[in-house]
Amino acid sequence: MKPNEIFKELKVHFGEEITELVENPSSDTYISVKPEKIDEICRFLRDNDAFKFDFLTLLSGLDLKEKLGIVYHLYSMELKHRLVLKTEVPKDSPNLPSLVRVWRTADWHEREAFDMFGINFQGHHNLIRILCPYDWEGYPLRKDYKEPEEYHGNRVPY
Amino acid sequence: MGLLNRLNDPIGLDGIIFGTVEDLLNWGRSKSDWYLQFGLACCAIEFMAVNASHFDMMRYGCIPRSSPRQADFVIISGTVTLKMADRLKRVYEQMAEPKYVIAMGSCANSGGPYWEHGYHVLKGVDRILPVDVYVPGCPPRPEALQEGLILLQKKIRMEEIFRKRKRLAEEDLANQMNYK
Amino acid sequence: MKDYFKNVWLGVWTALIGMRITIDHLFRKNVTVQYPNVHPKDKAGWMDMPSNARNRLYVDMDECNGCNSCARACPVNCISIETVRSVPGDAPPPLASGGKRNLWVSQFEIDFTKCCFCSLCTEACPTGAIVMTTEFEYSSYNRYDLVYNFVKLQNSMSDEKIAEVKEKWAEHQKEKKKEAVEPK
Amino acid sequence: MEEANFVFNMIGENWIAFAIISLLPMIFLLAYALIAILGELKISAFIQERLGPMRTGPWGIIQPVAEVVKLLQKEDITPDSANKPLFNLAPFIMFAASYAGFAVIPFSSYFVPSGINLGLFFLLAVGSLGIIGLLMGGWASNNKYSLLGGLRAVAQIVSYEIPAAMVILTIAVMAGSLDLQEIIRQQSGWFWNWFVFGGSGGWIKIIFLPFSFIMCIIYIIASLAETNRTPFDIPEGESELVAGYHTEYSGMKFAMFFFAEYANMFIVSAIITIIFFGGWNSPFGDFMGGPIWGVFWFVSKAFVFVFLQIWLRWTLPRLRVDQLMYVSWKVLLPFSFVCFLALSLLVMLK
Repeated sequence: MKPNEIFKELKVHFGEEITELVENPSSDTYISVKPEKIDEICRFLRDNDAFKFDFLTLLSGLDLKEKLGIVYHLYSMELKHRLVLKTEVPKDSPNLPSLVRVWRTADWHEREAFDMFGINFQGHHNLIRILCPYDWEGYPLRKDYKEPEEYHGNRVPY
Repeated sequence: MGLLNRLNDPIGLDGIIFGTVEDLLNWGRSKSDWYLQFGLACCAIEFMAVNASHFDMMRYGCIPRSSPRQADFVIISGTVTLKMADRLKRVYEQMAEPKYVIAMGSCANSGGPYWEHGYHVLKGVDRILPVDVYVPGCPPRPEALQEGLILLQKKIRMEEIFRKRKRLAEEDLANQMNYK
Repeated sequence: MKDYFKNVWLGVWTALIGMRITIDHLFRKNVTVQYPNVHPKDKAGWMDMPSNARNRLYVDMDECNGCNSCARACPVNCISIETVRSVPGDAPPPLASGGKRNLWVSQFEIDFTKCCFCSLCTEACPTGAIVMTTEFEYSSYNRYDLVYNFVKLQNSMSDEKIAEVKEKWAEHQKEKKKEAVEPK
Repeated sequence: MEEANFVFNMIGENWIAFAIISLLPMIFLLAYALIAILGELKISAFIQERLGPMRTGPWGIIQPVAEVVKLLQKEDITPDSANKPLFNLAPFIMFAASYAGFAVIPFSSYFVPSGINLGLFFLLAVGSLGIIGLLMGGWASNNKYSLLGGLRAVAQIVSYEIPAAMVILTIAVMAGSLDLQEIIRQQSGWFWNWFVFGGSGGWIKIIFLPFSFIMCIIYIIASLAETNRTPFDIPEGESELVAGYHTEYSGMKFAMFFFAEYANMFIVSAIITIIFFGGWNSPFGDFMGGPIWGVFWFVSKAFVFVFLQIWLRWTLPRLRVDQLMYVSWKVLLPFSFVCFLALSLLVMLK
């Protein structure tokens, strides 16, 4: 199933939540959605017999200067088609629903996005740092991140 | 061998006896190096190759130990992140004296490719541990690590146990005299 | 019950098979290379150094024209080059391969503790001065021994020469300024 | 029985004789430990097509000496939170337990340190004493890995003691004696008189053969577990418990554990040799018989089983804990019961 067909279908069901279909000749075509009901949209995509997206391949964060972006790469093992969803949250209150209850694999992906970008996935059962130490300050992959001078008595810069 | 060499030693008579004992002790320590199994990153793959049949680290008397209490030296094979640095320091503190450290590969030597922009990498393991031998390479060839091992064994062979203690005692005495 | 006996028999039998295999290996010729005695650089060794082996870099200072391409190509910035421009009429000797040169290379440092041996600098070099060698035995007791200054190592320029060249260039700059001022 | 101990015959029963008798096994043990450590290194290397230690003396033959010199100089760490008296005592208890086993080992028809007539029983009792040292070391270290290692070791050794005891019981029934010299004497003659082939006496022993052969295999498996050797080395499994019960030991105390393990290896090999393979008897009747050759035959037979243990170590992977218990309680125990019943019945009928 092509992304534009999925887009039409989603538009029927969710209306305003689905903002636009961005066709990109050099990379994946993606559907841009609003963050508030992302879990419902994803549940719909998983459970609907026409889509059957049973696998979250990738969840990644983006720093878009004023906003933080989250990209979901979905894949259907059964129907062999894929889809890219994009959503954006404001940087000062980066909250959006967690997908752990839709796909279990979102657990670590969301922890990593939280670790690196500080995106707050609401409803995640264990949203703690996964790669950095627990007492690490700041979110390293944000563009305004400054590397610390010192960590536990070790000087960080060369 | 040791005794004959020591006869020409300018240190004096006690140099013969202590020097020979020292040679024996150093020989034992240099020929029986047990290393801690501690792999961190891609260098650890090369480190495994050194252990395997083709290069065979046991030729040098190196036996793997998983407990730091029983290990003589640790090979820091790979990128030491700041998160790991605390653990590494602790593992090193658990090791029994005399203990040695080999820094293997660019990352352990100076942070390597991450030296400029790595916010999470310890820029050289010598910031937390006293490194004895630096093995360059990214990662080093198995032979390069073996060369580092030979250098470490040479260093252990050259160590002073009694003479250093004697020298320190003499220096101490001299300092006290000066103080008076 | 039948399965139980089958399992027990299989357990004993597979252990025996494993033991036969290991005893077989016990008497095989071993594959170990005795490194310090058998060197990989020897033809008699177990293998030659592969052509794309990533080992220590070497810079031929007679070939280097100080263009800084290698330092720019380096992904980890481990090469630092310092050059002094030559005054007209006092150009450095031409490259060994015959090309012209108008920069004195006063410092060519490679820090092998940072180097990731990717060999990009050798491809960037226009004159082929910087090459990968087959040398890999340069472990050291001191980290700063691994910072190689090739100008010092090959003695291509002495300290006095560097000072002299720098002075000449400074004088030349002054004269140029004067010339620029005088016509007005 | 008068000729049982030539040292007593030579010197007379005084304290010098006692000293010599108690020191001889110690000297033997030291020499054996050096050979066994080198053997372990070299055999492991050859099985993996490596060379093993090569740079310590010619062909690395003085590698164990270097290791002893090294271990003597290592710092001896006693953890702060450890129970210090128990921590320091544990390796010595373990070593004493394995050394006590040498008291009744008959090296030759003319030399046995202590010729008591309950040798088999004594070996069984002393052999299980080592686990006290093991559990003490594991508990006193105040380290979770050590404690888990100690607990596993105790569970394992207690479980495997039962099939081993069944086997020894069977031998007692077959030989009608607990005296080790008597058991060995009953296996004299050609090698088909050994208990592994059903013991001496006529063609009737063909019926004994399968059962006693299974018994021998059961004892070899149980002895591997009792000495914590692979595939039953879960008490010191590197992948789960850093180094098991000796995680916190360093220097000479660790060397004592090491030494005790190798001594245990020899003890169980010696027991296998005595009860199944004719002890100091020559395999070829009177050929190369006699008390001096007896020592040779005994030691070389025991070394074959030490080699077997090393060989098995580099063949089989480590078992899981539940598999270990399965092997002991559900395989070895029923088999040993059946064989015990069958053999005792046959002995009665014979």
